[in-house]
Amino acid sequence: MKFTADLAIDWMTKANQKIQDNKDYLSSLDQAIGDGDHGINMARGFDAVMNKLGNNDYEQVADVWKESAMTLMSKVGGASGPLFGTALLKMSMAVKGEAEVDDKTFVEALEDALAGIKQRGKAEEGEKTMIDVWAPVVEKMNEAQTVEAGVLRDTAESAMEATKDIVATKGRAAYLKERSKGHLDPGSVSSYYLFAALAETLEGEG
Amino acid sequence: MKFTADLAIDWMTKANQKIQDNKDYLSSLDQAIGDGDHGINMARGFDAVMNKLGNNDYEQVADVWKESAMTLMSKVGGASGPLFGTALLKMSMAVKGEAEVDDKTFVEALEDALAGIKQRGKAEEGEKTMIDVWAPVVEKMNEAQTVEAGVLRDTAESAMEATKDIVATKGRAAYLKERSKGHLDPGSVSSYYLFAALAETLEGEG
Amino acid sequence: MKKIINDPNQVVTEMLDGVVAAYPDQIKRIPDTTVVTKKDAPVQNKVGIVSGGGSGHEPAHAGYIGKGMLDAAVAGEVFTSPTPDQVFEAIKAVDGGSGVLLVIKNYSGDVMNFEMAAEMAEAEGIDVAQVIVKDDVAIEERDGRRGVAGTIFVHKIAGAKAEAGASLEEVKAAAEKVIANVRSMGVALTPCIMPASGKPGFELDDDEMEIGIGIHGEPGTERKPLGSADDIAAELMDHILADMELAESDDVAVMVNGMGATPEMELQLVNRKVQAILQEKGINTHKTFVGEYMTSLEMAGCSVTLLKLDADMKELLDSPTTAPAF
Amino acid sequence: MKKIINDPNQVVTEMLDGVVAAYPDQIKRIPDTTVVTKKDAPVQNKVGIVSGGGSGHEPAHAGYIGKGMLDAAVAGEVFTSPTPDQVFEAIKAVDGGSGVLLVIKNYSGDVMNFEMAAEMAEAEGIDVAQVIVKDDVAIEERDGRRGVAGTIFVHKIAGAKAEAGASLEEVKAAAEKVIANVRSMGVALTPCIMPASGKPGFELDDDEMEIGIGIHGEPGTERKPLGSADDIAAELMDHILADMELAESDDVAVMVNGMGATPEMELQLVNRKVQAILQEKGINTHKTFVGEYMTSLEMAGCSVTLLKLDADMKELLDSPTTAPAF
Ligand SMILES: Nc1ncnc2c1ncn2[C@@H]1O[C@H](COP(=O)(O)OP(=O)(O)O)[C@@H](O)[C@H]1O
Ligand SMILES: Nc1ncnc2c1ncn2[C@@H]1O[C@H](COP(=O)(O)OP(=O)(O)O)[C@@H](O)[C@H]1O
Ligand SMILES: [Mg+2]
Ligand SMILES: [Mg+2]
Ligand SMILES: [Mg+2]
Ligand SMILES: [Mg+2]
Repeated sequence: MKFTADLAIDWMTKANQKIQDNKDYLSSLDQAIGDGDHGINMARGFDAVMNKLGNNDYEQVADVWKESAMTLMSKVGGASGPLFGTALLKMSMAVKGEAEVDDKTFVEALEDALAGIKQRGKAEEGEKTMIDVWAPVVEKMNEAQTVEAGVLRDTAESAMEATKDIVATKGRAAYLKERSKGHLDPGSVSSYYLFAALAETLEGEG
Repeated sequence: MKFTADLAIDWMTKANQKIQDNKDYLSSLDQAIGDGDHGINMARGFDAVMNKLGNNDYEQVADVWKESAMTLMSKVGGASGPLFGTALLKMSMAVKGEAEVDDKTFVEALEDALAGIKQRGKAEEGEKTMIDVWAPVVEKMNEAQTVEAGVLRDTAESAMEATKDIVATKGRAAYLKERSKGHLDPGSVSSYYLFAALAETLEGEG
Repeated sequence: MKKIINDPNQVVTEMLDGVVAAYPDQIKRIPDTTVVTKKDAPVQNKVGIVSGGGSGHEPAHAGYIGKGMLDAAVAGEVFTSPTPDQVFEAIKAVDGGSGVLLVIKNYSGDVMNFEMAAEMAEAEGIDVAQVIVKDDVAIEERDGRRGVAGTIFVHKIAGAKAEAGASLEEVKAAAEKVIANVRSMGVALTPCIMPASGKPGFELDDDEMEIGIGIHGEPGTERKPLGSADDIAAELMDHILADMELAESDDVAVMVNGMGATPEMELQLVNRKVQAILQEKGINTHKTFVGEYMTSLEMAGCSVTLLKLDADMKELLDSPTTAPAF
Repeated sequence: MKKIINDPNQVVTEMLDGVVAAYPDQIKRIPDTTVVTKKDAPVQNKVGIVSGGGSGHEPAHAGYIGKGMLDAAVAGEVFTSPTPDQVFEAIKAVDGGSGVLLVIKNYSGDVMNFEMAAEMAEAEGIDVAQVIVKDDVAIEERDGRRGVAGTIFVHKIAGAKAEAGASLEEVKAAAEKVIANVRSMGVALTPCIMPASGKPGFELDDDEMEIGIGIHGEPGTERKPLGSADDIAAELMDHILADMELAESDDVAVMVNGMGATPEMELQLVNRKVQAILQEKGINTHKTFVGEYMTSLEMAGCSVTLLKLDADMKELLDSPTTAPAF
């Protein structure tokens, strides 16, 4: 894999598309076990990312991710803003200075992102948060030491679906305790969109 | 006619019955062109009158009317309370000291009541208020110098119905101007009940 | 009817209990009445100020009791003016020898009941003066206008004047000056429901509003599609400004009053436009009040009030009061 | 969705314009931000107090800006916590050299965004402390509890402490003492509707209420038939008192807070019962607040808050503030 700034932009573009297309769906998931704004938040944030990326030139992957991170951080708000922002910021730091990112570095970047989310959210796997998608994805990539589109998408998808069975202990859904069961975690669904978009970007390249 | 304290009580009892039976109807009339409380107000007031009259003995017509007047005045509120209160108070003053009230005195009492209403309400005939029932009734009784049940009821009824065509210039309905047309005046309808109750009392006697 | 109440026929007396329980150091109730007064009433040698009216307009009127504002408030049944005997009790309770001013909102019932109380008081040798607030420009003829949120400014300024030791005549004159210079108009998005009847006072479609609504749900001047905050503010201001003589550099007080169910966020949006209109005309806002001052149970909607101020009125408006709702 | 608004996506910025237009002598906005601060910020050598959160809780938080209370409020989108850059702007704007206290309501988003801002500020050499309000006893586990209306007492008491010249550490300790002693619980009768989505946050039948509701419409602990004012007050008090150690003769402050659409009449009915319960237990109410302090857009319902007071806290609670909403 040779992940370039252009691919990084392509990834964000495809992620934005999915978020915008599923804005109402994401909000409705959040309405069931949260406060109903997740789609609105993500759509506002990614809209701003697109605006930013469209108006500038980027040499390095790190620059694209850093710009995206800062934009999400300052536009999304809520719980998901700092988390997605932190994730991309950690990734940008991991690949700093590299014009083309290889599989190994990409996997390291994902590991850093996951660590960042956990630290910022003071959360672990199994609490019905986006970590429940990020952790299995990172684990799979780490085992293989390669970022493969199909594996990425499948892992993210089944992990996202598995959040349905979890009883929330972090985030707004935790207020519902047992009643949070049976509902997908909104942040996990948007995380899935992010990884599905990455898979498409990689496939387009392959 | 020999109108006694017992008949005065019978009148109030029959009036109360009609008011309670038509409480919702009166409020709905008031809702259309006022604030919707006329039935509630009148029902509360007459309920209190019944309570008062039931717990005391009365020698004179004047005492019954005075007690009723003071009770309405302190329990009805709104526009109708002071007006019905004033009317009965003026009537009680006109018959003070007489154990049995004859037709002539009764008519004088009604005249005083009408004058009291006009003065208190700063209103005249033709403004779509209860005066539009009281005035024709008093006029008819005055012409005949006798209080006759059938005439009383018919005059009050047709006067009450005629308020439908008047454009209000006093009371809450005046805010509606032309739009007040086509609606009965609530206070005129309760005034009609008062006179219809009086007619029944007189008939029961005759 | 979705309300947090107990017995619908006991709401007024229980509400008064609640108010007294909330401010027991400031407000007391005259036993067996619906009258609440200042704890230290009567204040000797100060003109007493009494207001009141039907209930359902909370915090009006009990919330305006305090040093520098009302001495007593008389609560009628919901939307029904209080009876003369109750108003008379209030007058007696607050007369400190310098007489009592009655602040009456211009409704037939209020005027009659307060007038009868004034007659009773005068018969007992108490000096009573009265003023009638008629600030609602939704009604064309000045004398037929309803008293609405502008009443609060009358309370405040007359109350401050009385606190300053003015005579009954002077306090009345101060109140009359406010009445001459205050204009309001309101809009409703949803009706209010009287507890005793359980029925909405009127019906509005999901996309409709009623311009010129009264604070008892009396029909307004126009029913039309719900407009934007800017449009609504502009329309209310049009009517108000058309009825006032305001020149550049004049000073006004502004009140954006919630009718009961409208969130403050929306009131602030209306305020934003109101202030923009004033600024454009070069009119100076001396002070702004945004909140619920004169409500209509759970009606959604708001009213805008402008009061043209001179130096005296500014001072009286700005002087301190302990009234919990001001 | 029946709201008095303009563009649903502009409500926050327009609302802030409205607030600044309402109190231009007291409050200003930092250009190109959603931060409003005291007009005279930063106050040299005074600890700055910053609070904020999602919008839709008006008058929280901008209405609590004033001498003796907040120095700045940061407004997020409706029900969405503000972003770190905005909070950072607020911190910079109010730091007068003695450091800044962040008052955070306990939601993942608020905590994360404020923490990141604190890190940014510390990197620039500004002393920052933070407290997390968790007063909602509808959540069993203390650390998972939401921050609701009790937050206002934290603002007031920390603000008064800062005004008195206390150090950042002392101000933080005062805030922590409030947090340790304050408990709230709410009920909803109708949902609220986010302007951007136009959809109600939840559904309730015509005869249902939701006990333990959150201020963003988060589901509560129990959904059941609408009870009387007395029943509702008693139920909320049961939960609150079960979680506090209150003995006879203890002093409390009481807040009966409207969620947005509930008329003050109903709040006073709830207050009546709350005070009756306290009186029965021999607990002394030092001060009562009835009104809209921490709302949820146009949700109908209310919350009850008790704060156990000691002598210090009483003095700080009673000290004056110029904040328009307190
Ligand atoms: N402490 C946490 N750690 C990790 N993820 C979290 C945490 N709290 C919330 N989340 C994620 O954030 C999502 C909610 O985001 P969003 O609705 O935008 O924010 P908010 O909950 O503030 O309204 C949840 O679905 C969950 O995936
Ligand atoms: N100025 C007036 N003079 C005579 N009658 C009046 C006047 N104003 C109102 N009324 C009568 O009072 C009735 C309304 O009474 P009610 O609904 O009990 O009081 P309110 O209008 O204060 O709610 C009207 O239908 C009308 O007949
Ligand atoms: Mg959310
Ligand atoms: Mg009426
Ligand atoms: Mg009435
Ligand atoms: Mg949110």
